[in-house]
Amino acid sequence: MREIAFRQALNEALAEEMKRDEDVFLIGEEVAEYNGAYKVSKGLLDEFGARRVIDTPITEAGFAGIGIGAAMAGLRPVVEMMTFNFAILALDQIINHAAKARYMSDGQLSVPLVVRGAGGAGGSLAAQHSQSLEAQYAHAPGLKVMMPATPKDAKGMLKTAIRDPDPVIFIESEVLYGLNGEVPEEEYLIPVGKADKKREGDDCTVISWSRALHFAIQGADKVAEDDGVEVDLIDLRTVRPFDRDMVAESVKRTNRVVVVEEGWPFASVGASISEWVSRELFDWLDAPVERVHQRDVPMPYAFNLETASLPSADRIADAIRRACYIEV
Amino acid sequence: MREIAFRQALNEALAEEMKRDEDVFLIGEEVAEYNGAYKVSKGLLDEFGARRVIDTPITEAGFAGIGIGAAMAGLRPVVEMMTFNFAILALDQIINHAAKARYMSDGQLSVPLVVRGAGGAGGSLAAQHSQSLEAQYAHAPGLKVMMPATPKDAKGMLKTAIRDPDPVIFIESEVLYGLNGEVPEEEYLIPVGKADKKREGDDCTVISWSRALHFAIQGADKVAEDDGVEVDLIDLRTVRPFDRDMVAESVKRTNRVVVVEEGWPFASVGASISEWVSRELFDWLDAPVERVHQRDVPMPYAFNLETASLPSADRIADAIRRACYIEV
Amino acid sequence: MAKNENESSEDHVEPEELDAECAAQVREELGDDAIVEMLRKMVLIRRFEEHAGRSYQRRKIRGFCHLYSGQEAVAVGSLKAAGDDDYIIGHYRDHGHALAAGMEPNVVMAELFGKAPGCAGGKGGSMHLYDVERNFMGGWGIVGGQIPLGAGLAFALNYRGDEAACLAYLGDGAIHQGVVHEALNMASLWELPLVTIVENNQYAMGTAVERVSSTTALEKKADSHQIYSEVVDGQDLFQVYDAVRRARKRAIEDDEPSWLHVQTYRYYGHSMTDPAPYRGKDEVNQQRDLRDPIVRLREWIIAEDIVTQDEIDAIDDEMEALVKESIEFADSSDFPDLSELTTNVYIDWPAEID
Amino acid sequence: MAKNENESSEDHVEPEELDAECAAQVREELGDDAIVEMLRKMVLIRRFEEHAGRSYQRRKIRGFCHLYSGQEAVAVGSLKAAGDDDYIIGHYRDHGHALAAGMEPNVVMAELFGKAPGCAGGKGGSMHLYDVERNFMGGWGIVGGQIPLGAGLAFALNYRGDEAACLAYLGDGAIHQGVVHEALNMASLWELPLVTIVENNQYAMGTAVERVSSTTALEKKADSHQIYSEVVDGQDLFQVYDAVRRARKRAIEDDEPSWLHVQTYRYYGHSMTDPAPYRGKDEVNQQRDLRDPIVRLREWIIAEDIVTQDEIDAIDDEMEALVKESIEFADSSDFPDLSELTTNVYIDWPAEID
Ligand SMILES: Cc1ncc(C[n+]2csc(CCOP(=O)(O)OP(=O)(O)O)c2C)c(N)n1
Ligand SMILES: Cc1ncc(C[n+]2csc(CCOP(=O)(O)OP(=O)(O)O)c2C)c(N)n1
Ligand SMILES: [Mg+2]
Ligand SMILES: [Mg+2]
Repeated sequence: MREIAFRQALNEALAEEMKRDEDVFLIGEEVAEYNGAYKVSKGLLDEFGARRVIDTPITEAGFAGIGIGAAMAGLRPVVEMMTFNFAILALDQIINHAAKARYMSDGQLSVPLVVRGAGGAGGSLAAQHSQSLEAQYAHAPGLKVMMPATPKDAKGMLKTAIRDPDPVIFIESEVLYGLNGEVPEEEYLIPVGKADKKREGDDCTVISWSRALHFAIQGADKVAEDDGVEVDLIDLRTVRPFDRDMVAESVKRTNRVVVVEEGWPFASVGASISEWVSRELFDWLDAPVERVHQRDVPMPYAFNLETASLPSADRIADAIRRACYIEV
Repeated sequence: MREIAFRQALNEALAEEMKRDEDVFLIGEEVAEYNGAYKVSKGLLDEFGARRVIDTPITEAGFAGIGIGAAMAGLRPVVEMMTFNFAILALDQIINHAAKARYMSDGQLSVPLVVRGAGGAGGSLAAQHSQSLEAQYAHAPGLKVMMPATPKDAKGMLKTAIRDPDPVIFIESEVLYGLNGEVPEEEYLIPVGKADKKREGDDCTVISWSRALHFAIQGADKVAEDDGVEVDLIDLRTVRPFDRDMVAESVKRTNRVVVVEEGWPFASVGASISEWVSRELFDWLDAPVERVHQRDVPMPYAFNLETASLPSADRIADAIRRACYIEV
Repeated sequence: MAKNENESSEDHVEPEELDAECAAQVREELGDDAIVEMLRKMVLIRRFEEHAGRSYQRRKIRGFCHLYSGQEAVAVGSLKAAGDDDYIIGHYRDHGHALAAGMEPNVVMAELFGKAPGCAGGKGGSMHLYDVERNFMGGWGIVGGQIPLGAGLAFALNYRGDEAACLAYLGDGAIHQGVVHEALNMASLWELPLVTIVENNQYAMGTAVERVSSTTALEKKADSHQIYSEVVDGQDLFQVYDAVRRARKRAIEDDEPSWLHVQTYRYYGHSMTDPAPYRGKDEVNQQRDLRDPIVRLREWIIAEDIVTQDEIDAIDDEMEALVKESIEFADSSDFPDLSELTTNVYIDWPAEID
Repeated sequence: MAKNENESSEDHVEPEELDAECAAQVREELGDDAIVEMLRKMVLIRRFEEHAGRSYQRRKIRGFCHLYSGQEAVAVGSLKAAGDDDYIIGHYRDHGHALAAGMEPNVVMAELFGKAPGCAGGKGGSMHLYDVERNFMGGWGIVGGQIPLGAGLAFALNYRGDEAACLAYLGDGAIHQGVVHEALNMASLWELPLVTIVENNQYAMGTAVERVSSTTALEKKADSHQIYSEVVDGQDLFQVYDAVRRARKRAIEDDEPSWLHVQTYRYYGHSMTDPAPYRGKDEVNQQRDLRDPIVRLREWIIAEDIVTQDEIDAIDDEMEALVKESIEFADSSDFPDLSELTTNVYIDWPAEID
């Protein structure tokens, strides 16, 4: 199968959906003439014109609100947040308006909106530009939160998100944009709420998503090699709602779990996954659910400190060993 | 001991701290001439004048930022958010600026700021005015989050918060403002991060805070009466950082736990407390950690639906019974 | 009919006359029936709010309930100028706009009572009224937050090439919110058909406008964004109608958004729990005596011999009856079924709720 | 000395002259030494950025690195006008302001390298420079977010009755952010000693100002808030100095905030990863040739016989040496100890971190 980059996969998803549906448009900072700060929207202005690919002033709340209003009018806006660090400025619009419109109107209003953009740490970008903020959205009923980890998923999930009748938060890891991977030529969709098994094993379930998944893959490789531990590795892909069926099936087999996330630990998505497993699968657990996450500090700039702050293969391997009661 | 209302206790804390320290001032919507939307600041304008009790335009991000800037200059602002539903507009200022200033400057900047105001459901206020949003703050390193449940705690905790050298988020349940309770005349402080035992028992630990604690008290009464179950009831008071020592001591005795919170379940504070207990006290648990929380929906207006959405004594009693393996 | 105490506190004062020229012109344009229809709507709103207020006292309505009395000419005049395809969006003080937009008193009152046949099934309540079939898009509670939504609705009209505008209402307190300015800049830049209607009722809760705004000339508050603005007497139905009609035209034909500073007044406190200690009784009485939009309209209508005093009294009675029926209807309706708690969170949710 | 390619692409073009009257007046006021000192700072910044750029290519500096070259007169001129107690706050393009405020090249460069002796111990990096002893309050990355902080610093000055102002810098892209307008309204209302300095370098990343602003006359962008504004030639050191001096005075003596539209230009891309495809080479060259703030100042200084060409060359060499030393220093310094990862999150934390 052909290999393309993650950003290219997203670009294809946007182009295909814009071709399919005249109501789909892209709005955000630098999406048009600059082809996107991360080049996700490359060529779209040329192909679809300024009516459908729209550069905005730096006003995240304002243009998110414009997207929400346009969605209420039946359009299907894709609002690009240059990064989710800035989307926090639009959180009121997203949580208090987009997420609740359907409920408050008892179904009269729909907000078929995608808010997408870069998330996570980008590499030496320091505290204000290196945050994994999915918890801010996953907390809120009315939203769905999708976070692909591979080019293939990126494309199929974004197409699904655009077609979804409700607001979808779509977070793309900044460091994955350049990742290459196999992506089918033919059209496909990847459903909301379905996880993907990245590796099969019976010794320990590892649950992750987005960039952290790639650390988890390395960690799983490590324990396979060093300790003969076979990990059942789940890529959640959608974090709200997450795939409880796949998680449950796996944990009932492995009885040991590690949850790996890129962001802060407290009141996080990882905490919630871990909590759910501990509660719902209590009788199947042979060990506490272990966690790996960013250290609970703002992201430092210094290269050595950033690395030390983020999850790593080593930290994940250690967590797997702890879960398996292997001396570390 | 004299009894005063929760709002009065907060009022005293503000007045005392403003008297003690010239650098303390109060800023927010309706805090001065109107004496506060919930009358927490009653009389403060008269006592301290317009220099120190300041009405603002409806611009949460703007005046939060002014508070943060003033704090960086060494003042000790108390920023009142009329309710935390609106504070979401200031979340960027709070999380990206206040919370990170000390870290990004490696200790050069301090932000001795309190952001306080009403939280939770106020009673038939519907989806945009009935949210328990502590998770949005508790997720972020650099912040402390305090949520008193009694007039006494309200006063002692707010005084502590004002003296704290770092930004403190102080959330007051809207429906508790009228609650009366004993409050000492003499000065006292209640430290950050220390929980309070509300009831002693060996059968089940119930952990809660703010308004939900009062539901938990009723739930505990219920199971005591109906089932002879004696609950060890912990009021966390500070949710970030929470009192791990008291929780651990209790759980090691009771081996059963229920976490009760007023807000949504996913990526929440309650999820995190539950997760921590499940992980750190794994070997002491005889049952899954049960949870009670708002249903995972925006708050409906209709009186019957709101009640059904919120935690209740009955739901808590059932959760305790489940934790104790008592048939419900 | 004896003058209702809600319209005037004293009998001997002469209210300000409506702008005669503007009135004549609108009469010419719309005809007498339409004017009487607008009077009916204004009276309906006045009566509706009285009963809503009483129902709040009886705890049939709870939470925050913001009455529109005093501002009727703004909603009625502006929405008369609206086209069928125009979008309408505003904030939590929305009963007047909902009724002016043509929603039935029954479904509005039922919503205030939190009952199943309410326009939002009881989930929205007083602050969150919607009638999407009528393009009435709410009903929003975060001060200022509706303005970017309104710009988005206007954006959609442009995108589709529809000949329509979005009327977006906000209060004098909302004009400082950052999102309002963000939206204005984009509306100006992209020439969106957005008509922003600032209902300056002098107060934002307890805060008089001059205490929080760098200027009380609120028409200037869009100057940073090169948006057309003007001052409108919000207690003169015809001037409101005319200003909005022109603004709509500008929006649709000349691609020019507007910012209308509409001077009005609210008679009750901010919400039902506000005794309004921040203003004197005299001030309120003066507004009622001199500027009441219904009284002024009525005087003009009678002076112009459009209808008789008897007919006006009949309208009053009819509207009162309509509102009473809505109270009846709301009161006797059922609360939503508990199963409604988890419906319409998503259209379609691949997981359990909770 | 051969003209450095960074100052000019062609030799034969005559740069615009500085405003002679303003220059004479500032000379009178400050004296020649001060002017030479300002030249030194501008050259220091120019050299610093060249080396920072090269160090970025060598991956010694990473992440986002925004060079200030072309805008030197703004930071240097404005900060010369600042008083000792004035607060200074700006955004992520902050090397120039940091150096102009008197920070040592060594600690600034070390911070860019993420090293322990950096001004923020390596935790902040290029976008987050601080020197609180000098009242240099950063260095912030959320576009526009620094302006309410600046208003807060100004608020504190007022609160304490200090005779000082806050200089708050923002870009042409930042002026649309809601918080900026919120802060301006309050600054106007409360008469805060806030001097906002809009560094209009024509672009926000790849976006030319006219594509996102309802007007390119950015001085009008504070009109909604009744704030004094003026246009300033940002490539004329003396005009910047003079405008800021007057703005400070207005702020302190007349309680009037200001909004200065300072017209400047950046020579490099937005950040090190931006090849700037959105503008032509000609445009950049023209700016360098005609408007370069260092060239224009130098020409004037020489014409006025304040220093000789030799002395100017010596300054160049000296600054180059200073910067080279800073590179040396940064490169040879240690990264922060790993234990620093969890320090200075809180002053004092009653729990474990993690
Ligand atoms: C963002 C936000 N902040 C504060 C509030 C609380 N609040 C509700 S209404 C109101 C006053 C608004 O006044 P105005 O805009 O003049 O409208 P009016 O009530 O006069 O119609 C305030 C402060 C809110 N709902 N949203
Ligand atoms: C709130 C926010 N949105 C977007 C960004 C990404 N961003 C960083 S700089 C920039 C352009 C800012 O341009 P301008 O204000 O003109 O300053 P300049 O870079 O020209 O100095 C953008 C969009 C950001 N940092 N913060
Ligand atoms: Mg008002
Ligand atoms: Mg710029």
